[in-house]
Amino acid sequence: MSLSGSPADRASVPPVATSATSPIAALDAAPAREPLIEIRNLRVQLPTRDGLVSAIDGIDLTIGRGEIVALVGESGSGKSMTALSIARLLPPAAKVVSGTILLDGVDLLKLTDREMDRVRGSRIAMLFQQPKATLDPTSRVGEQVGETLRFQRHVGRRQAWARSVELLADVGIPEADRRARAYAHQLSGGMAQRVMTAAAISGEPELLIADEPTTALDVTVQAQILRLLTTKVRDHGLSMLLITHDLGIVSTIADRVVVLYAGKVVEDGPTARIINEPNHPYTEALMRSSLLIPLADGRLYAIPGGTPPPGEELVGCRFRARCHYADELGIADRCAAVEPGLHACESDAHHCRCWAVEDGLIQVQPASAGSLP
Amino acid sequence: MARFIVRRTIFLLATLFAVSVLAFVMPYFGEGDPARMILRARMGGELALDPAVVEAVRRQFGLDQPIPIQYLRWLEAAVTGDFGQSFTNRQPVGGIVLRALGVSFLLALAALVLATIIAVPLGILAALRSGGRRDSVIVTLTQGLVALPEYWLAPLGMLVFALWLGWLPAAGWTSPISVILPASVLCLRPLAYLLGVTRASMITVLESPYITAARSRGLSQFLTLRRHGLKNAMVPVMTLFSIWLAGTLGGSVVIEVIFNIPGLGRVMYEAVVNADMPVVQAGVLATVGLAIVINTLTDIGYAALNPAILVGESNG
Amino acid sequence: MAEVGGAMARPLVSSLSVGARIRRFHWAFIVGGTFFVLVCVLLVLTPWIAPYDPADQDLLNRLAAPSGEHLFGTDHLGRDIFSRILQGGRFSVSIAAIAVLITGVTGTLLGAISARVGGILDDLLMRLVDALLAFPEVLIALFLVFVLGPGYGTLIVALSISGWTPFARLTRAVTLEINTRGYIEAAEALGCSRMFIIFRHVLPNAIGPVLAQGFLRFGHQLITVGDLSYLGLGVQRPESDWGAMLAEAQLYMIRAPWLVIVPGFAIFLTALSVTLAGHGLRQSLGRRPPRLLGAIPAKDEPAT
Amino acid sequence: MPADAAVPSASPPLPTVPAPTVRARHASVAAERPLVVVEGVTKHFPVSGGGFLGKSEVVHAIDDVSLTVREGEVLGLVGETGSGKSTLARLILRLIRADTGRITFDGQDVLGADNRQLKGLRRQMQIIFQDPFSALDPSMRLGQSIEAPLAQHGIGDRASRQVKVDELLGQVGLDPSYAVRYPSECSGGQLHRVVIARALSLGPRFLACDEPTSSLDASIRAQILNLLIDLRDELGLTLLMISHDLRVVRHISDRVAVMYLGRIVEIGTRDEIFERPLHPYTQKLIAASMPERAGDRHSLVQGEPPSPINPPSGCRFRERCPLAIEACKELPPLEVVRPGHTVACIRWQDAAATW
Repeated sequence: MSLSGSPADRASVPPVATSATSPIAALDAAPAREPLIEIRNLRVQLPTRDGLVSAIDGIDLTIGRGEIVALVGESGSGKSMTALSIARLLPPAAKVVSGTILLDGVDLLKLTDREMDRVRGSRIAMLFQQPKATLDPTSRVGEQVGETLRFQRHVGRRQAWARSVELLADVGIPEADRRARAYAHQLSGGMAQRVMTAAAISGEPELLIADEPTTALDVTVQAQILRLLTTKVRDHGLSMLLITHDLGIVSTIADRVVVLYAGKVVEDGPTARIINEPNHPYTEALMRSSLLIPLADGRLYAIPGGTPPPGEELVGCRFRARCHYADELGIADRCAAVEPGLHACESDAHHCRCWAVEDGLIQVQPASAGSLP
Repeated sequence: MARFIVRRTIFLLATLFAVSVLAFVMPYFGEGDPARMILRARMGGELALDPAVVEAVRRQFGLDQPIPIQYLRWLEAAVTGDFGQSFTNRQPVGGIVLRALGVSFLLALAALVLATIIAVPLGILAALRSGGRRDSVIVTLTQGLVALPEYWLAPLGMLVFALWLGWLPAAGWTSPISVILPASVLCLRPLAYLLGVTRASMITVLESPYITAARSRGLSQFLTLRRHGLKNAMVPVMTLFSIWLAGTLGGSVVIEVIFNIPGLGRVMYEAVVNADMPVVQAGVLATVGLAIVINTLTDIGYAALNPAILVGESNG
Repeated sequence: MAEVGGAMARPLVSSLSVGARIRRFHWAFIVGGTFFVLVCVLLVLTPWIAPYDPADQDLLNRLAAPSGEHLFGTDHLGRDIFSRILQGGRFSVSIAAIAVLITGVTGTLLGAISARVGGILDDLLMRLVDALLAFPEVLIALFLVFVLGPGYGTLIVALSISGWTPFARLTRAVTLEINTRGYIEAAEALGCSRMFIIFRHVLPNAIGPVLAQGFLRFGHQLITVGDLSYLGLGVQRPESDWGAMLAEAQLYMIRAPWLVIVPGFAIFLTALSVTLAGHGLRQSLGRRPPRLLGAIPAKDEPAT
Repeated sequence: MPADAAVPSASPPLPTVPAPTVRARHASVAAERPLVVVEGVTKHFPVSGGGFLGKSEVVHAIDDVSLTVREGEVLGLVGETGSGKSTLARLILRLIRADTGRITFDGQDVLGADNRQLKGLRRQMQIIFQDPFSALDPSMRLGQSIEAPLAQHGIGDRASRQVKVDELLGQVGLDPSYAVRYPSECSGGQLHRVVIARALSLGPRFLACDEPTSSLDASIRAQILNLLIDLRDELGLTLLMISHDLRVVRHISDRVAVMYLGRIVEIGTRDEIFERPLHPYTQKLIAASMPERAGDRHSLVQGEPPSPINPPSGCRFRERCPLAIEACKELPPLEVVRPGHTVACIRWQDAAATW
């Protein structure tokens, strides 16, 4: 098994430019933002052929006002489930076993269905991965954009339509009045995602949850949509939860990154720190394999093995089986027996779930200051 | 859209033509001489026929001509609404069939509307909690309906509601009340199928991303269903409705016979029993023709309902 | 290649039976299937187990109510209903079965080939299916009886003329879906023959839904057979099947309701059992883990 | 227009880039011998007009494309949705037929091959698709899937084929027990290995990989790419690597071709393309997907790719191109502008200045 190198060899992930709005030093020093969403100990279970399986296994997550938080992880790590839990749009089979999701201090999980209906659209809006499939094929897109206004704000049909056209123009759709009358199949993926964005911001929500909003789009269009999203979010002072498996996207727009592995948060912190000085071995491994940086012998670094199959009884650290530090540092027994907690790293803003990091066994080498903007 | 309608209409006319050929020509391939059939039908029995009389009838009805000529003559007349005379009662066939068709259409429509009114809400209810207890109860009961033969239920219904309880007339086609019993029996099987399709298509629709997206815009479950669920889920239901409507038009023979309803099914049945060829020919043409018209109209409605279908259509 | 080397040490635990795809049969399939097998066994054994000769008349004992001697009573000629039900069932069930077999095989092959070949052939076939959909089965049967005269053969032909269309539609739809799968294109790229693709890839994957459809159609055909016999256009005297028995019984409906109830029940139960079996089969096939927005992959790399 | 025929030799690797060492051996071995030659190939798909009254429209999937894949090299093919890169691969394997043009494999005519010749070609050219879950028949055990093509080509008897299956599984890093599994019992990464094993079963010389990693998670993606490189080194395969992921292409390719709306706009050695992209589209593509390479010098490309049903005349990128001028309405020729670098842009010099 070829490993990436000794623990001291960690700085080989090159620094990546981060968004100018979040200089790392300023963030570390900045007072914590007023929290908009606070998720505590959320557990969600799903029925599968092998019985009930935990899709989310005790997630804690805070999103501050005006903050862009990226939720990163591989498929099956529970990213989408977290997003759907916040909006309470989990499929009926899924069960929230425990936890609270506070929006401005109010537990969303305790609201009645009607109350929750009023939260969606007006306070929490969503974007999805397949923009064309998220538009009703039998209904004009202008109608759909205006729905939040009509049914939440009780705006009249005609006014809602007029406002839809304005919104569509605002998200960069040319000939908005003509496009408003189009159906989903007449739009390209990028256009459809712009339409969805218009619909999402129509109710002036406080939180925008974007679940892999650009994964299905072409690269050149991806960049456009990301720019549109950041602009809109910053302009309207929204908070955004951006769900993605692409660490490349994260670096350019997120303030903070939360890394999920097998239903649990393994690391969270300011973007620049996570990208340039990942503490958790999984975050580091994910960074390396996403950026396809060749090792000395020309091969790519690959995380050995795969994520634990759903339903498997997990004891100790979930990443242990794939973690070379556990073996090299001789702490494998401990990692296998006791699950590490999410502990604070150098600053309160940065947390990590790893025995090796907690005990200072891994020396995190900060990237040179000169490489940051 | 216009192109779509034109293409469908041309297909419709082509099918109608093919059916008319089949309906006219097929009886000649059967055993028995049409001239003898005519005489048998008129005299009502198997008699020793005078060959001269048979020959006279043959010439009188133009049966000595080649079949294509006979067909063209028949078609020529048929276009003007003249389908000849019934062998048995010598009335114009066009009138007989048209009257009967009207009765059958009413009966079929009543049964299917009844079926739809019950099936669609139940199907949606089942789909909303698919896999749950309510769903399995509804689905299992429906399986029972599919297996119920009408010719069993009808006599039993008559026995219970007409003869024992005396609530409904036993048979006949006299007042609106007489529709109730036959329509109720007739509606059960289509009800089961309609329910199944409603449920299945609703489940698919409910799993669609655009439903979740609509909920995320703040629409309540009810509003989401009304605005985005129903329209999308109803497309296959409409198709099935029209297929059943077409099928029930000529297919409710048993019910019409049992309840003594003067519909097309009974007319056809009697014509077959009496070897009344012109009625059989016109009856087949009318039933199938109307059925094809209904299907074509459905296809067009389908395209109006879901604009994306037109794109798919042009791909095929 | 070393990355998954560790996987080799892992003991292989998996269900390797062909039934691996169906973990558990739906209860409806088991109940319906068992009952139907029972019916078939009874009908096959009829000559040995029927208590009376179904044609034996006992005019002194007409319209007798069900009793120990005559399980389901006797009819207007004093014939034993139970024996006649068994005898009649042989006709009803065999006609329906033959019709389903013929239409199932033709329809499935036509649908699969049509979807694989595509083009004009496919277009024409689907137009034909559309047209035949408009033909009510009973009407076709009436028309054929008019042309060919009533009887066993006419019944089978009548049921087959449009009976293949549901199979063709279903198989075509399934095949079109299978066509979009990567393994079909891969088979083409690997130089596999057309026949290999149809018989090794398409049909095995279509067979489940087709079987389920076959059961459902069987129930439908059973009822249609009875329908025609009821009208006197099916099985001819002195033979009689369940539909004909119902028709004969109607005159004595008030005096001897069991005459109507028993044959009807026979049709109903048999049709119900196959319908349930078909429904259950469809459920067992369709029972994939619920689609949950890609939240959980089926199974992942074994941990090394 | 044979795009690369005139190029004398591949330019030496630029000193600025750390060259992956493993493949150096092959880079020199990669002689000039062309293995797959595509000349002036066009493929249009009708989108409507089945039957009468249907006004026909066509998708210009591939328009007048010429391309050479040299023996032993990895040619990367990049482009966005609708650029025709997958269609090109299918045309080369004759999974679909080209409308016009010439395709040869090792001198043998692919387009005109009869059924017997085609079956022979199938043993030499194989393709791997994007989605491993759909690439394997769920009703067949994995071993059966790998064995079927061998049987279809009448290779070996049953026993020797079983041995071969185990051998192939070993080659892709799976143990023989996988032969008796069903696809539903495996993960995406494992199935991908099986698909590769099946493609190798007939001993091909040329392997087209159509987005082989885009449905995989990052960690598995790296495993599969490593496997492909190992196999290429071991078996001396020639690879056509189709991907929209520039990082993948940059890592694995010797040369890179860039497609836009059915046409090739730029071909060059890997380092030429990534260090000095000359076509404005290539520049935008690199800027969008590898921001760390372009920095802030390049703004986002405007608009979306136009519909391939009515592509713009002349240069197909001109409506989105910041450098477009009147003359771009004329079709720009593919020109060799530097050693090992061919581009279809009349303003490539100005474009080069912006990089």
